[in-house]
Amino acid sequence: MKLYDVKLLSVTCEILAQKNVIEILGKHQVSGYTVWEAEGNGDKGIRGKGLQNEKNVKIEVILPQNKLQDVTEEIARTLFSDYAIVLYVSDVKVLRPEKFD
Amino acid sequence: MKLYDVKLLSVTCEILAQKNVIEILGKHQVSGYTVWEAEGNGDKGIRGKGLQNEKNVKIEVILPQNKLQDVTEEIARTLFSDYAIVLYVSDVKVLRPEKFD
Amino acid sequence: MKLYDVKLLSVTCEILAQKNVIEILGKHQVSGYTVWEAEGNGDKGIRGKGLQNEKNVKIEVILPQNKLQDVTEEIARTLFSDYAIVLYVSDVKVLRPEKFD
Amino acid sequence: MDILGLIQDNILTPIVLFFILGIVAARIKSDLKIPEAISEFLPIYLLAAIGLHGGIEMRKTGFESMMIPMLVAIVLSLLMTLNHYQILRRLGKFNVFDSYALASTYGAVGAVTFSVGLSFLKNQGIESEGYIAAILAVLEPLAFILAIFMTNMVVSKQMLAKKQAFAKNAEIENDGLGMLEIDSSKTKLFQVLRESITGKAVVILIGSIIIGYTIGKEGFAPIKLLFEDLFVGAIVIFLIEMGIIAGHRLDDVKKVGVFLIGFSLAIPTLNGIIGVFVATYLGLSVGGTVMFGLLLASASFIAAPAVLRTAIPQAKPSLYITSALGITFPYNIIILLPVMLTISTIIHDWPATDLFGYWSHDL
Amino acid sequence: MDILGLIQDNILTPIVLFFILGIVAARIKSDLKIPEAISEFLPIYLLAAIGLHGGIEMRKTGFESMMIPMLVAIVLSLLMTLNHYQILRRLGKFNVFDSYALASTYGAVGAVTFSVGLSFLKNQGIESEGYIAAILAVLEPLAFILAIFMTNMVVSKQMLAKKQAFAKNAEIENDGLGMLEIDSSKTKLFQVLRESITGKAVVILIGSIIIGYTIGKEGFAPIKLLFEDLFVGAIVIFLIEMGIIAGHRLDDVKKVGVFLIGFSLAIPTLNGIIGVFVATYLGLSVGGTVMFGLLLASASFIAAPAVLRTAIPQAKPSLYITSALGITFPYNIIILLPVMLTISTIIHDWPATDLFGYWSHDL
Amino acid sequence: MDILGLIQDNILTPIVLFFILGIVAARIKSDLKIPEAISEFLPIYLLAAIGLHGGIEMRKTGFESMMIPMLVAIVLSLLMTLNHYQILRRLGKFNVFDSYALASTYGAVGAVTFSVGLSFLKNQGIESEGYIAAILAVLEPLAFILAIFMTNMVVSKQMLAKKQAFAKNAEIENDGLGMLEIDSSKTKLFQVLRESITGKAVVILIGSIIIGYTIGKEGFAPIKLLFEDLFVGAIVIFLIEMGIIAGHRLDDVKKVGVFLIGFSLAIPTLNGIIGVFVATYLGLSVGGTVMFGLLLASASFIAAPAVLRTAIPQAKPSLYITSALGITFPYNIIILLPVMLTISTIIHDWPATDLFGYWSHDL
Ligand SMILES: Nc1ncnc2c1ncn2[C@@H]1O[C@H](COP(=O)(O)O)[C@@H](O)[C@H]1O
Ligand SMILES: Nc1ncnc2c1ncn2[C@@H]1O[C@H](COP(=O)(O)O)[C@@H](O)[C@H]1O
Ligand SMILES: Nc1ncnc2c1ncn2[C@@H]1O[C@H](COP(=O)(O)O)[C@@H](O)[C@H]1O
Ligand code: NA
Ligand code: NA
Ligand code: NA
Repeated sequence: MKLYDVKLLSVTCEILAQKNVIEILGKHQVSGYTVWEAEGNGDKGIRGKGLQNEKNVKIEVILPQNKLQDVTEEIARTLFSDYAIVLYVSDVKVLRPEKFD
Repeated sequence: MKLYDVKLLSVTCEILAQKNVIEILGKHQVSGYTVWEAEGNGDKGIRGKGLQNEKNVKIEVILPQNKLQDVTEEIARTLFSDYAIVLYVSDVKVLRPEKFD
Repeated sequence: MKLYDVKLLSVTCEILAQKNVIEILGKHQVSGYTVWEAEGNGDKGIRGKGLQNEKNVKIEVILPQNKLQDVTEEIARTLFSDYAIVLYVSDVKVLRPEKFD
Repeated sequence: MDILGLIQDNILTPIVLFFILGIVAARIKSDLKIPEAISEFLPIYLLAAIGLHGGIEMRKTGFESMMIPMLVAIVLSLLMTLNHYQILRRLGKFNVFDSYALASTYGAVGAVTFSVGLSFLKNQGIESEGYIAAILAVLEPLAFILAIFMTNMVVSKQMLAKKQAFAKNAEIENDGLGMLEIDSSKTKLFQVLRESITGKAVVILIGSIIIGYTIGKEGFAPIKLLFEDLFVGAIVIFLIEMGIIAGHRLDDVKKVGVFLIGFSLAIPTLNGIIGVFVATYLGLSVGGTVMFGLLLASASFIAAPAVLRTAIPQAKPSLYITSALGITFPYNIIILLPVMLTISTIIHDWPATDLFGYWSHDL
Repeated sequence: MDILGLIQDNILTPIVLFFILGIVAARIKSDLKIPEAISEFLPIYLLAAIGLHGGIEMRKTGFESMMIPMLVAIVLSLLMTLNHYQILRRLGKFNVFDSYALASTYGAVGAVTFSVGLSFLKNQGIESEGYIAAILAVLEPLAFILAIFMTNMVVSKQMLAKKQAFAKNAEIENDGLGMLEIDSSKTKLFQVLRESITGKAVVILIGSIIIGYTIGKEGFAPIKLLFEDLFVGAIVIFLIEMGIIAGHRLDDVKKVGVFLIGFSLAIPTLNGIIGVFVATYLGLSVGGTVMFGLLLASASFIAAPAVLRTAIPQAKPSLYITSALGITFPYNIIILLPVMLTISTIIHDWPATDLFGYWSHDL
Repeated sequence: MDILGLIQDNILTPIVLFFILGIVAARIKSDLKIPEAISEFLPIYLLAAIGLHGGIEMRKTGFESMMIPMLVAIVLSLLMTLNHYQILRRLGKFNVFDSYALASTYGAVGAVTFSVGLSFLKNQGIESEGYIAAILAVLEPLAFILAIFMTNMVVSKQMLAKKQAFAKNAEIENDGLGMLEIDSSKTKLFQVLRESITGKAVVILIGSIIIGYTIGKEGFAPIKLLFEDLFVGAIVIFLIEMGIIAGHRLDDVKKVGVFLIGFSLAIPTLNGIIGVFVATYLGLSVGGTVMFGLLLASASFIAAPAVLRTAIPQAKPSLYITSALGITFPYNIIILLPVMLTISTIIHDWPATDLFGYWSHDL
């Protein structure tokens, strides 16, 4: 079976910014994502030990190359300054590329 | 220390398909995997907000190149049509490649 | 927006080794990481079904190429023999490479 | 009290009101939610409480009196499952898989519905036979087993047919393949059977019945506070969450279609009332009769997805979960319970000969 | 009993002692922790219990008596929020965002503080007016709404100013952009308003009040064990966790600065005592007066982060969470509660004319 | 009542029966499971309840009477740990690490076993000295500290030896390295010591004892329902999960070998009976004597993995968890408890002089 190149965007951010990230995805017609809770440490200090709203989530999005740029740009512009957030991009292969267009 | 190339297979699927995926791994002599619960959105709609059995899991499998093809093929063939499921493959490096043979 | 190359180190290990991993990160001036609980199977058998302390965690660390070698070396040397543990490395891209130096 | 009064009375209990609060919360998109660990624990707790209670009662009455009602319940449950299938497949035009999945969802029993029924009766000051918990335990996996068995028959037949057609056309010697798949289908059948019987609901329920039977009222005393006195409170908490989930499902109700909506209301009513009459005929008390009817009326929405997703993956869970939880469950606990109680009370007041006369006439 | 005696008495209750145990555990870096699912569930439980209790009481007294106190509480809460803002912005030199966030954190009410207050009074054998739960429900979203509204005004103004400056300089035709952002800011405002009102705390509280009102004392009986008798025990469990979190925050207290520490002690005291006097003037009972004062004195540390992170993301949560949970909460439940009770008892003993005279004098 | 009757009686209690149900569920591969959050919370709850109860009792009796029993328990616990080590290392041929880990697992105490012991006595209507909870708190970290200390000594010696051998052969100047590792080993020792003492079990237990002592019976009243009346019910829930985990471990029991199986049965019996005699000699009541024996008989399976994985990572957790939870725990709560009660009752009936005579003879 042939595998096709797509991008994987991984966003780790405070749980209260999850809504914002998913909204941005929606604006760019990316509806698929996977998300789970996590703890972590970073510039904004240790997160996840106290109140529920101070946890992190990790959001993974498979998306085509051509949407990646816009989505990351908007996340960076609107969320980087105010929220605990980290983002990285990697290359992955999928079987059904049309599912992620 | 030298790092060796292997493959990482990531499967995100509904929790009730987890058993099937692990069974398929076992059939191909892949016994190692890591799994955790997640929520998500995709073609089958938002998952993870309601009943426990309607959640997703994410399953990660490090495996050698030569098993990848068969495993993904069987997952695609037996599970893609009936379950909420997404799968991607990426290149990773490990220290002890013999552990994943 | 330009994306910069960094490394992603993923460690899956028993929950009681988490402290050791994070200590090693600290020793090498890597303060950022993300961690969540997981279950799994490997050479040390199925983990995560019984007592809380017998679960796994997955730890993800974005770090610069030049620290990767030392960190993985120390994890391998001090933890591989006594703990249930698996480690892999992958290439990812980030927007703010200085955040992970 | 007339039916309407009884229904109104029933709506104004904490259980129903908190259920409605959950629905409202979901509809106004509130973030109200009972943490997963709690809502996963509560069904186990409820089943343990039901089982203990049932076991303790059975210790008083013995096993013999339960044999006939249990056998009748088994037969009725199987007949009803088959009947559901026919209705869904022929009148509803659902495909084989959805038809069997839905048929068994409604042939199976709902443990949560059962809990609510018990506290509905408690609230009315009415007792019921303890052994009905044992019937619950036996019925729980039954309809699934039947449905899975039937589905496997269908699938096997289809595969055999395909194989034969294929073999005829191509005359190639992969004979083994078809048999292999039938074999794997059999293996799967046994696996699902195993899982149905060792499912947590069945295990905790049967286990608790045996424990209740063993320890009796006296041994129960140190844990009565947890397993009896807190029972209604626990249901209230659980029904908040069920309300929330049902509320989210209301959007999907439109999608399941008018036929299934009708089915989700008519079938419980029919099955429940049949149950009430049969149980009365068998000599059960007013309360026991209502619980017997409720067993047949209820649909399963916790056990169903777990079993059916594995057994009949081709069936759409949105159909059976939505109708069972979004329509039938609220209908059962709000409307049908008082209706069945009213009917049960009325026919229990008939002189025995009349009832008998009615039945012999009817059959 | 004198104030010091009352404070000492209060410290030696399980609630306060387990809270202190939590703090100690955090300070010695123990791994003690109440699992998340439990500590997420407990506020919902506490609010349901508060609401049911309040609703049942209101059924006895009716709505009328609550109108004036509620209106007064609303007005006071808004005035206080604005007052906090002025103090923080002018004297404290905080930026606009932090000032509004802190102002509303202290203008809002703390449901956990409220629970502790109720059981403090229970412990003293003092009753309070049931309708104060309803005031809690109304005040919960109020200060946030005001703060968000004000912040949005400021942000819109800033953006308008920017746009005009930009337009003047460059004379380019991107007129729409500024309006667009103001529009999006309005959308966000409405969204946050919606979320405040449908927030889980408000929904479960108002829902439970209505349910309590509907079912009354009799309908409450089957769930009294869970929702009344276990209330204090549940608070104890929850306060272990709150102690742990507060204990971890103590390191941050140094970082918030002397001004904010002073603010976190002075403002609750001031607001609380104002509340006590006003409520006494309005004719509330000794207990009701204390609860009224506590509403105004308390700061929100569970609802606040959830609402403010979305509404005013520019504000630093470390400021408002640390001061509300790390300073004000312990102060309120250990010191201020007994202080307010003492004051309330004293001024309730004054002859009515005197009190009136005092007030007319004072104003 | 004879021993067999007492054992049978004990088996037929809800606690033991639900434990067995858990084992059965695991053996038939049921998916029955108590959600993690609940089974993580219950030990904290149980320890708080034990501590409060103990503290309240100690308030009545004072500290003095507890000094001698506590000292004796400490000495016995240390001696037993060393004794276990010798048996395991010499007779069992286990390596140093496994020997120390197992020795301390059995030298340490099991809080869950203790809870079951308390409710076993309650069920028999027998009281026990409140200060035994304090002994539990002191013993909890003790055996670990000893084992860790000894292991570190061994490791340091090994490393020193290695270093010297290395230095002799190669005459190179990396002298510092060995010392550095010994230093890091010392740091680790202190770290583990710290963690043992600030571990959640110790903190919540000592904290609750102090709180119980402070508030007394009267202050306890508002939380008695949660922390006393629900105690047995909570154990039942917890033992379902312990049964499930023990059941899963049964497969591993075969792997630990006959020697360790024998050890896991003989050592608790020996230690427990020694404890019963010593405590009787010290003048403890029948119930206190059983609890004292149980402390020495019990093995730790919740605290052990957490401490030992960090302190002696070279030891195989499958050995110490499996034997402590899979063999010793069921044996202790089902068989040994009634045995110890019988012995305690018998020797308490001996005239004091006889007992003294017996002992002076024996020693
Ligand atoms: N170097 C890193 N590697 C992996 N995750 C990180 C790293 N830095 C930060 N994070 C995650 O991103 C969250 C927010 O980071 P920050 O904004 O730096 O506080 C942290 O709480 C971590 O979960
Ligand atoms: N584009 C995507 N990126 C990341 N995860 C996805 C994506 N699409 C689907 N998923 C995950 O896969 C699950 C099943 O997808 P689906 O079969 O499309 O409903 C979803 O619930 C998500 O958790
Ligand atoms: N091939 C694999 N792919 C993904 N995760 C693995 C694999 N092997 C082991 N793991 C994870 O690493 C943990 C420890 O592995 P081990 O030391 O082999 O027992 C397991 O419990 C799994 O969670
Ligand atoms: Na049914
Ligand atoms: Na306030
Ligand atoms: Na011991």
